[in-house]
Amino acid sequence: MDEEIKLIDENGLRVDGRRFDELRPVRIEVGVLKNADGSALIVQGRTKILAAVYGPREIHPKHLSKPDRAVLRCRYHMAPFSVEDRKSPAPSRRETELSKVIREALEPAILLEKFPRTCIDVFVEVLEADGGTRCAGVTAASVALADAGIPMKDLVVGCAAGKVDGVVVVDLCDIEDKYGEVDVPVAYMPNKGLISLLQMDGILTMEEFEKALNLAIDGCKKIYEVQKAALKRKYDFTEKLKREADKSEE
Amino acid sequence: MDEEIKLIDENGLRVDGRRFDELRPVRIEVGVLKNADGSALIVQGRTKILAAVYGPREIHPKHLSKPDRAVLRCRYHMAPFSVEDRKSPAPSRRETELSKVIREALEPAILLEKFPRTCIDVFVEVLEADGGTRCAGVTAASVALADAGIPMKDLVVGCAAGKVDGVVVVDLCDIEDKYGEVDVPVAYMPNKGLISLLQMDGILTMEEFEKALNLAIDGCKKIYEVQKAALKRKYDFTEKLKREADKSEE
Amino acid sequence: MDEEIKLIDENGLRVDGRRFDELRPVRIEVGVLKNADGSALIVQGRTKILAAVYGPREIHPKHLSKPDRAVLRCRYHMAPFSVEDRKSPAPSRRETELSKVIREALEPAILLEKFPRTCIDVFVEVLEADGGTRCAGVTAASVALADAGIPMKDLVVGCAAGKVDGVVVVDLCDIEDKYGEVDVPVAYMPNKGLISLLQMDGILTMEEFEKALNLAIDGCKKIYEVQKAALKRKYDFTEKLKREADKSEE
Amino acid sequence: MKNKIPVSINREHVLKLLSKGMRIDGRDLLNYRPISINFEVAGKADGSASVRFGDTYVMVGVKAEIGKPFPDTPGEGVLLVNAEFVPLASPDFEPGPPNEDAIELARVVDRGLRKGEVVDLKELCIVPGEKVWMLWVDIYILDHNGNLMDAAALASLAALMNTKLPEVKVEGEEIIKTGKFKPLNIKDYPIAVTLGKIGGSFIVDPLLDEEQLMDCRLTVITTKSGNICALQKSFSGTFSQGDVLKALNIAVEKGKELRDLLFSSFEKFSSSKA
Amino acid sequence: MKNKIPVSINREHVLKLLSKGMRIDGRDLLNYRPISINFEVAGKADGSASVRFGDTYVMVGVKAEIGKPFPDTPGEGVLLVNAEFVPLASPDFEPGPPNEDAIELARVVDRGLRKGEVVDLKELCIVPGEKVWMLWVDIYILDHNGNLMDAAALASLAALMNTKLPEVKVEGEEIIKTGKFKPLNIKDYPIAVTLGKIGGSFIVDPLLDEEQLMDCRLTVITTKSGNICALQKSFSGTFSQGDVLKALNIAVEKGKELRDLLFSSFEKFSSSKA
Amino acid sequence: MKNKIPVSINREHVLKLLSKGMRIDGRDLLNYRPISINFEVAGKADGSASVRFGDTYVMVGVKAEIGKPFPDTPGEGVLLVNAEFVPLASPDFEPGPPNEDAIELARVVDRGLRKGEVVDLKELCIVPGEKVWMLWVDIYILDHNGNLMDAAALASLAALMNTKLPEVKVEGEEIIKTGKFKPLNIKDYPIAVTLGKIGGSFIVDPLLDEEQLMDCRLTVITTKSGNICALQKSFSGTFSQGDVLKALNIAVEKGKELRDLLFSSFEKFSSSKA
Repeated sequence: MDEEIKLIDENGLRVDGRRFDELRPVRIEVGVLKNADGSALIVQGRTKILAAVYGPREIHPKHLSKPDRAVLRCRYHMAPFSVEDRKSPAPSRRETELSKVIREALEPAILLEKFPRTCIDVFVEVLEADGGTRCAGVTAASVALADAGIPMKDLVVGCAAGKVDGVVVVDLCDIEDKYGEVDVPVAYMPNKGLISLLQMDGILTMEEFEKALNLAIDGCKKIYEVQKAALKRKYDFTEKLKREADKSEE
Repeated sequence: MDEEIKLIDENGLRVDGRRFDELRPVRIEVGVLKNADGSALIVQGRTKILAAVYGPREIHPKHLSKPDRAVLRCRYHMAPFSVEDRKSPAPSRRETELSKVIREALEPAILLEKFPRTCIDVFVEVLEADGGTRCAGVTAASVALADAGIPMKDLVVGCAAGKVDGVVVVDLCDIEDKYGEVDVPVAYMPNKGLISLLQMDGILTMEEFEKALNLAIDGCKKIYEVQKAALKRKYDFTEKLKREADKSEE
Repeated sequence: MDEEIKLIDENGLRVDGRRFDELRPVRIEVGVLKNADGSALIVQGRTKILAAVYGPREIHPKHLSKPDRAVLRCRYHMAPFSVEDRKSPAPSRRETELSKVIREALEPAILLEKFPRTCIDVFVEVLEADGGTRCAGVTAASVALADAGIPMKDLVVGCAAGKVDGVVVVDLCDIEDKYGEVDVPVAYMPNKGLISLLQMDGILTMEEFEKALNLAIDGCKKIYEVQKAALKRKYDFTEKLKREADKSEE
Repeated sequence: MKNKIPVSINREHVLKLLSKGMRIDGRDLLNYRPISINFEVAGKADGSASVRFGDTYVMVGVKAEIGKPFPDTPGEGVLLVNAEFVPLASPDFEPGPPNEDAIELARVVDRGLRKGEVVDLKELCIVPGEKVWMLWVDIYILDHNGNLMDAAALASLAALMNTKLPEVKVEGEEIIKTGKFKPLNIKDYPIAVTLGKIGGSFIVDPLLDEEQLMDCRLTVITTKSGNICALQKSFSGTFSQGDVLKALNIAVEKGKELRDLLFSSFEKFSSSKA
Repeated sequence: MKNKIPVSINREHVLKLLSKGMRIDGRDLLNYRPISINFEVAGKADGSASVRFGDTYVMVGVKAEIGKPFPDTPGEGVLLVNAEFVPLASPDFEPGPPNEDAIELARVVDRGLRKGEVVDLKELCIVPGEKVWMLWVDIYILDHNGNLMDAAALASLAALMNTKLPEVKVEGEEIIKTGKFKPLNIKDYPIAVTLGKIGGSFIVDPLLDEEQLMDCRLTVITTKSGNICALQKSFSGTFSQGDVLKALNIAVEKGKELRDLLFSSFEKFSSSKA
Repeated sequence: MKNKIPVSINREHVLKLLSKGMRIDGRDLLNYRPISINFEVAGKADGSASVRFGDTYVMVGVKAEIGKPFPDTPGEGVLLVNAEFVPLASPDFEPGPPNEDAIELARVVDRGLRKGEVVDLKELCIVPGEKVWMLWVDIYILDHNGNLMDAAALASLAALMNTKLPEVKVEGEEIIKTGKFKPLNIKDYPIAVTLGKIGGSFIVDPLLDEEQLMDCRLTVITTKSGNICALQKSFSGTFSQGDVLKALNIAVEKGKELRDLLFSSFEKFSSSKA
């Protein structure tokens, strides 16, 4: 483990064979849970996350409610078996922080003022963590919100960039995150062109940062297409079912 | 400890000299605490348990109350000095489970619908644990409920059966529980002939199980006589006191 | 550490050169925090404590309020870096007990009945602990209450006495507390001549105790002068500012 | 938002149906919903599986860690079962430490695995008294539509069947991982079958709506050879002695069905990997 | 259910009685209720005792465990006092971790035992810096009708008098229990006496109803030779200097009475065992 | 009691002021309040400092303990940052474990110190795999009037600059303190600058009142050589790409100012000690 780990090979390819600007394969499924009002599964490389939305619903205790808008609550949580060493299910400080930044990343996209005195709960459960879980969590949560029928100004997409072996790259996997130099997670509202999550961890020059930010935003735009396709797949299908049901009733 | 422990001797007698169908001596005292609305002490072999009942009384927070019946709450708890190695007073997972099964064992016997919007609290404190504490806890709690004047359809009696050294026996002591093969705790409503607690832990054939269940129910019936005698002892005495008081007032 | 530690030298002087009846230098500053309704800093030898008061203010949850008086709440807490070995910020049993005795030391001096249904919160934060923190905490808290404008019957002053190397002394420092024989913390209302905190820890004869109590009360009386001077300094100054402001407005 | 009209399930209606041998979703009393068992669903776990009974969805991950044995069993590894009722699974689940339902479920699954002798804990010993394998079995409830107990027990067994332990060598004081893995040695296959009692009828695999009407339930865990290895009565109703014996017989039978399904699913999975 | 009419204890009435030297239960101001002390009441403890002051009922169990000493006292054993206000003892006690009253009680009892030098902690050392005896003194309040402090302190001392430590041999790195036991060596017998102040009067052994009327109280723990080893003022009232000295004198006297009762009870117990 | 009329800060008014380059307290948009930095403010800490930005007051204490390294970095010491939002600092702070704001603050300060490479953790190793220095950086918020993040980061760095480690010798299995101390070796001086966005304007060092009006904020931590080592966007608003780059440039510039102030304060302190 203390050995020098080579993260970029002689051909400029990354540990999993990707180019610097290449995303891992992303798959999104919509409406995968029955009880939740909205849900989505995202598989990005080996990262696997379930997001579920409950609400708008009553909030307890009531004094937490707001007279003019819904309260958005968010819990980012890792399954004990999602990481190399078993993680205690009690929320860690890291999980508490990520719950906050994910909530703040989603909040500007949601029309919370439509549902005063209620709350909307977003649960992000990491089933397998292979890097980029907060970004993939945002991506999945945003789709789950749409699936729950919550009115939104835009979808929110998450994608990280970073620096490994001196090269600025997009969408770091676990090993790049761990042994690389820098991680820059970003969440982006593609239609508005606005950044709603931005963190960084490691040293970049101003130029490198600008490059990383561009790569992350490009990544977000690509993943946005996957989000849209997934939603369309479900709702086309639903529409189709509905039309058939209508027909059969005639 | 790793040595072979012989639990049944050449005469078919158990470590404490009992036959397979013999209970340990059982002693029950009623009304042993002043503050509690009802209380009972049970000593079964070396197992020693206090049970106390508070209620029907107000429930906090109020939203836990039920409009049509009392809420029954139950806490099974072990004193730190009740076992071989000191037990932390914080409730263990085992205590949480036993609190649940004891509550569910008592609940069918109580006319909860007589006291809507209230709660009845049952506290079972194990002072010395020598096997069979959940069953003795049920036995004592049921007497404490009667002592508190809570209307009941029947008393509830607890008694375990099990298998040690290949023999199906009744009312296991600690060493039989620890080194024996199987424990089958049972709670029984003797007049109704109904089972309200049933657990099992260890491998039995269908025939062995049937035998064990019969032994446990027979045990319950015997302990039921001790319950009745204990209650009669207190209430006869109380009646007597009352009659004398009435007389002296004349 | 196991060596014999000499706490009184051949001249009868203590480890820090004081005589048996000599206090450490005491400095009090009033109104050192902006947000708190009242505050005070005390530096007594190397002991350094901040006290802050909030209230009278609303109490949550409301059912803790009293119809006829304010509820006084008190938290004594040590900064993790205030002691030799880092202290976990979670409240220890010692801190819980001291919070109680400090609250009970302050309570008889406050006209709580003037503010029914409210609460007054006193926070005592030990930044550096060099002995006598509960007493210095009482002294500072009482000044902070006055600074908050809470009406009081008297100030409360804290001062300990004790026995080190067989000699009864006043105002023990950390090393005297740790290696000495006895600690007698006292809180005193100087105008009323009443004791509102009294604890003891270690063996004293009746005569020694009486001597210690007298020393502690004398110490309280001296520190009372420092309290008054500190309050006067602030309020004279405030008055002066106000007069000047009034003048400039003319 | 889904249209969540709380369908007031009419007890009388359900009882009437049951008396005719029918269920609200059209099943027979002793039929399970469609069951699917998937293996190796969580790549960072040492073993994992998910089980669906209709909409009920449970995932289990097994992690193997090297730790110290308990002082009273120095020659045995440690099996630890934990259940999380994850709040995304139900509007009634809340974040926080496991409540009494989650604790009961974990403890009953634990008893089934332990008393059903799924794993020989002695085989998990590396250095007696010093280093043993600790197997964490983490049950993750992902969607709750009834019968969590049977689904969790089945998923836990499936995850253990799918578990591979790192091979280790002991060199002096050190434990060295060789980089190879070997599957956990599974000794028996205990299956949990929960019988629900509504009125006088027994049903298996209850829906959540049915659970809310149930008087009580009995979870029966049976081994491959048809013996009983664990029982748990829950809820506030009662059973007669006859009820219990009837329930056991059903459980043995249904246990066989589920075990066969588990075997065929595992075989399908294994051959797809080969 | 008992008929729990909250008897509104009239403060004026009580004060009037006290001024005549009388209590609401007919006792004199400085008299205790009937006291009973029982030893060896919890068979799995290494020492135990229960104390009743009228309806107040406290049990204490002592457990001896082998553990590591604190780094700053490598040659001393460890004494740990914990108090549980068990919810069966009072409608006002709630399940959960000890509240400030329970913590204060445990800490005052602890100071009495420690400063009263009941046990020489050096005698509890097995291997300096490595292995020492840890004595857990667990106070269990079972019925609360006032004066928990004195009852708990008395029961704790009684339980320690009744404590037997396993005899151990050190062989290399291992601590081996020989199977024999030896009684704990008790060095002193500190007794806690709590004086309650109501109006201008002092009372001992207050009932719960009296405690609710008390201005404040002072717990005084005195050793066999009549010295003071611990003090604790509680509640929100105040004492004059004269009050304090008066209280101490009463406490020494009453302490002797209780100590004598403890000795005679222990003797009776010991001879009944012989 | 102070007269706490909740001054309803009028957003429109503030925006109007800002559009003219003005703040509610008369400052320019990119000016800090008066800053004071004090060193060695807590005598029992191994290093300490306090920072005031106007009324905002933060104290940091560093404690060095000898402990075990993390298994995956056996040759490195451990840096631990914790923040307490002490309830005396604000009517809105409550006793209890750190809430999400306190956790975020501690983690961002931690990232700044760690990624800014303030301390070479390898230099904190005493015996690889066995004994290392653990540096606890405890942030104590004492008075809250906005911009806690920058004040806490600055105070943490200042406290580390003021930290002296006990010198130790390794003799066999034992670590012996020689009684001497040596200052911690500080490698870089990362400075946190938080930019608040209100309407279209950026401000630095916001007052609490301004924070309540802010759309969002970006904390930028920059190293001595002008590189970025940590970023944290908070609050529920958004930034454009242009916003972010503008913010970074301001942060580099303001970071230099603060760093110079830190150096001159430390020099003044050091010479006062000499």
